[in-house]
Amino acid sequence: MSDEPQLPEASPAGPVAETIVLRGAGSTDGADERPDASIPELLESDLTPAIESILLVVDTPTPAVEIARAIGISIDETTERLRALAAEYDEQGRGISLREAAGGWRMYTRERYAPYVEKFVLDGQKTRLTTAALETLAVIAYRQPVTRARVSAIRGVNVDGVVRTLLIRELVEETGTDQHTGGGQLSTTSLFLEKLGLRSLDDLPPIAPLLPDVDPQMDERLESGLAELAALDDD
Amino acid sequence: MSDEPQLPEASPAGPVAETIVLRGAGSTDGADERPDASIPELLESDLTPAIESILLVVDTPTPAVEIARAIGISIDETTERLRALAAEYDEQGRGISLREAAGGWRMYTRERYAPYVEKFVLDGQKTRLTTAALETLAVIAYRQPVTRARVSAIRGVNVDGVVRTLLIRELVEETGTDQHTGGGQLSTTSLFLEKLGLRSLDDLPPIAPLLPDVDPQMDERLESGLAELAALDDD
Amino acid sequence: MNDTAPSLELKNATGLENQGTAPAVDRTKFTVHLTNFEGPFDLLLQLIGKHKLDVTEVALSKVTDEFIAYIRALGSDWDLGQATEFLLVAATLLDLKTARLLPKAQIEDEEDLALLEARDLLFARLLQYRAYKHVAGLLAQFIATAGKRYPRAVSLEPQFAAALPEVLIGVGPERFAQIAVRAMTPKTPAEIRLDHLHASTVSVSEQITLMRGRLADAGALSFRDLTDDCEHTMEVVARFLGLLELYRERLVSFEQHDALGELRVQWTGAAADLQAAAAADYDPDEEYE
Repeated sequence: MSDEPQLPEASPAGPVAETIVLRGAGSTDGADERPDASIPELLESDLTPAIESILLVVDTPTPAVEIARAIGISIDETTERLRALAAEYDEQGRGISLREAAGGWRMYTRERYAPYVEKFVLDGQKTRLTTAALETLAVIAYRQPVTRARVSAIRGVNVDGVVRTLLIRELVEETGTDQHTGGGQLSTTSLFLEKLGLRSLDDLPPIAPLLPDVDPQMDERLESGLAELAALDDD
Repeated sequence: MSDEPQLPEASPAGPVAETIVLRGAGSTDGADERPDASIPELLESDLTPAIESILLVVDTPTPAVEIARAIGISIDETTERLRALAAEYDEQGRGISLREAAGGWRMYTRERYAPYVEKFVLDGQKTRLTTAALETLAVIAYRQPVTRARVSAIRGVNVDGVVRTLLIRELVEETGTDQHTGGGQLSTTSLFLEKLGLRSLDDLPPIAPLLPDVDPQMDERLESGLAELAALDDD
Repeated sequence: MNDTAPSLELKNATGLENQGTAPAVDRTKFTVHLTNFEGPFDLLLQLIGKHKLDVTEVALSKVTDEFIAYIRALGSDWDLGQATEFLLVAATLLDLKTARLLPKAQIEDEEDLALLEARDLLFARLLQYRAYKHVAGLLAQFIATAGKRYPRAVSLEPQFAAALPEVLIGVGPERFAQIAVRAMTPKTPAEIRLDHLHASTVSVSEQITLMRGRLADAGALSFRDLTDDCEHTMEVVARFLGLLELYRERLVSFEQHDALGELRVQWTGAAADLQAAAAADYDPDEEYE
């Protein structure tokens, strides 16, 4: 993406640090970075508010690194401050909730005030996913990347229509091709993560204990055999 | 609209005030407001956070009366709480600044941090339009004036974020309101023509012959169907 | 778009009570409401759940009749893609059930092994499906919760908007027009239709009518003869199911000397000339569609 060099570690926060004047953003990583004389220096106590300011203009989950870069502090420190800010909002019971989702940070309204917020958010258009769509989404989420044929085999029904809906809603996307069958492979998107409020796929609830203990070889055979049957119409 | 009313848990804070149960939303300014029995009652300690939640999602300065109505308290109390919240932000030196301007209240970034916000905004900015933005712009150009909802329907996804970008870049503008739906209508600007090197919209290459021959009624049906699908509650 | 099978209600119209193998069915009790099942596994799970049974072999054989009844009750409304999977499951169920009717024998030959394997396969798929169904429920909860948190998404403050560099459209008018065409062309992602493969769903009842005639005329035919003219596997399957139906009505008998050997079908019903009259009274649609 950007070719900006990694930001150096900023001085660790401490009781004395209050008086330490940090370098202005961008001035540290020299070279291709313009001196940015226009950017004033930040006090230690300004760092979190500066992060808060940036969060206010964010309109998509934003990785800590992008915020770190704008302010000129390390990613670690930024992440630490983001976490502390999120905890502060929670403790103070603010109407704002700072959350990490889909690999980035973003401000959300606090759940409990949803009924009031909804009067201002123009979208009577929240559509619910059907059971079919949810089941299909679940299989794709846990098996990704996965072909339509395989999803069909697991659900026991043709999933083309449902997959199309999920594609249009940008909850899944086509990522590559299966090397054996040549079928298009499906994966979930980052919108999927944000819609579920998950930081990453690792946050998906574990499914393994629920799955039957099938001899893997047999599992392979059965799935390939069934995939053939179910793949009446896989592309 | 969701109908799950209950608040997860009462806020933990507060000594005595906790027991005071306020009237449910809408019950005070009567008349045009429906009773909204589905909306839970707010505790005294929830009022300011609820206001904060609303402020987080409003895009234009919002009059206190609208907030008062949504929450179900008096305008005076709302104004008082807005002022107190603004003062709290100032005292705590937060990155958020709450200001009354243009007859309403809105959250802004704190001036002091403007250079960092600006750096953040510029860093993330691409000088080229994304594919999504380009496609949306193309639809608006050929269908203008056109509502967001219709553009969404044609594109098959929510376009609010992309339209926001196009508005900011002054490639499109809001021109009037759709008489049927009341939705804001979008048109391209003279900057758009300039960027594309055209003297007027008449110079846009004709595309009618290239479009698939769709019976207009069918087109309508298709689009309303797609709109439903695309009606993600996404931003 | 939605692959949910239509909801249906079964009353005593399915003829289940005639099946010699089924336990005596209380006519007044046999009313089943199942709605919105999502395919054969879902149907099977719901049937098993309805009987408060474990997902075990016993359960499977108990619900076999109902499963078959459902398929029949769905009639000819559904597409082949759906029907195939249902039939596959039904065939396995029938197989298992048949095996249970026979005297318990040692696992001796390949056929028995194959049957056991088919059973394990069915269990595995059933449990696998149940696992995904379970997490799908969890995902729905996540979505519901996350849906109550509204993200901040507002316009950039004017001072920052003004600072933005000029944006490039990056394409000329001709290319722009092409993009417009692409954007406005209704999206129908690559879909391979099945229509050209099969003119219509194969109807078991039609196949029965056809076979009735042929068998009554010939007296006896081999299964091979009966299916010689089938163009699709589905027709063969439908004729096989049809024969089971005729057997249930005691209109045919079977004869098979060796395993996997030729299957002779003997007509035991009325003679051909009486068939016409009988067929006139017989309305297959009533029962099958």
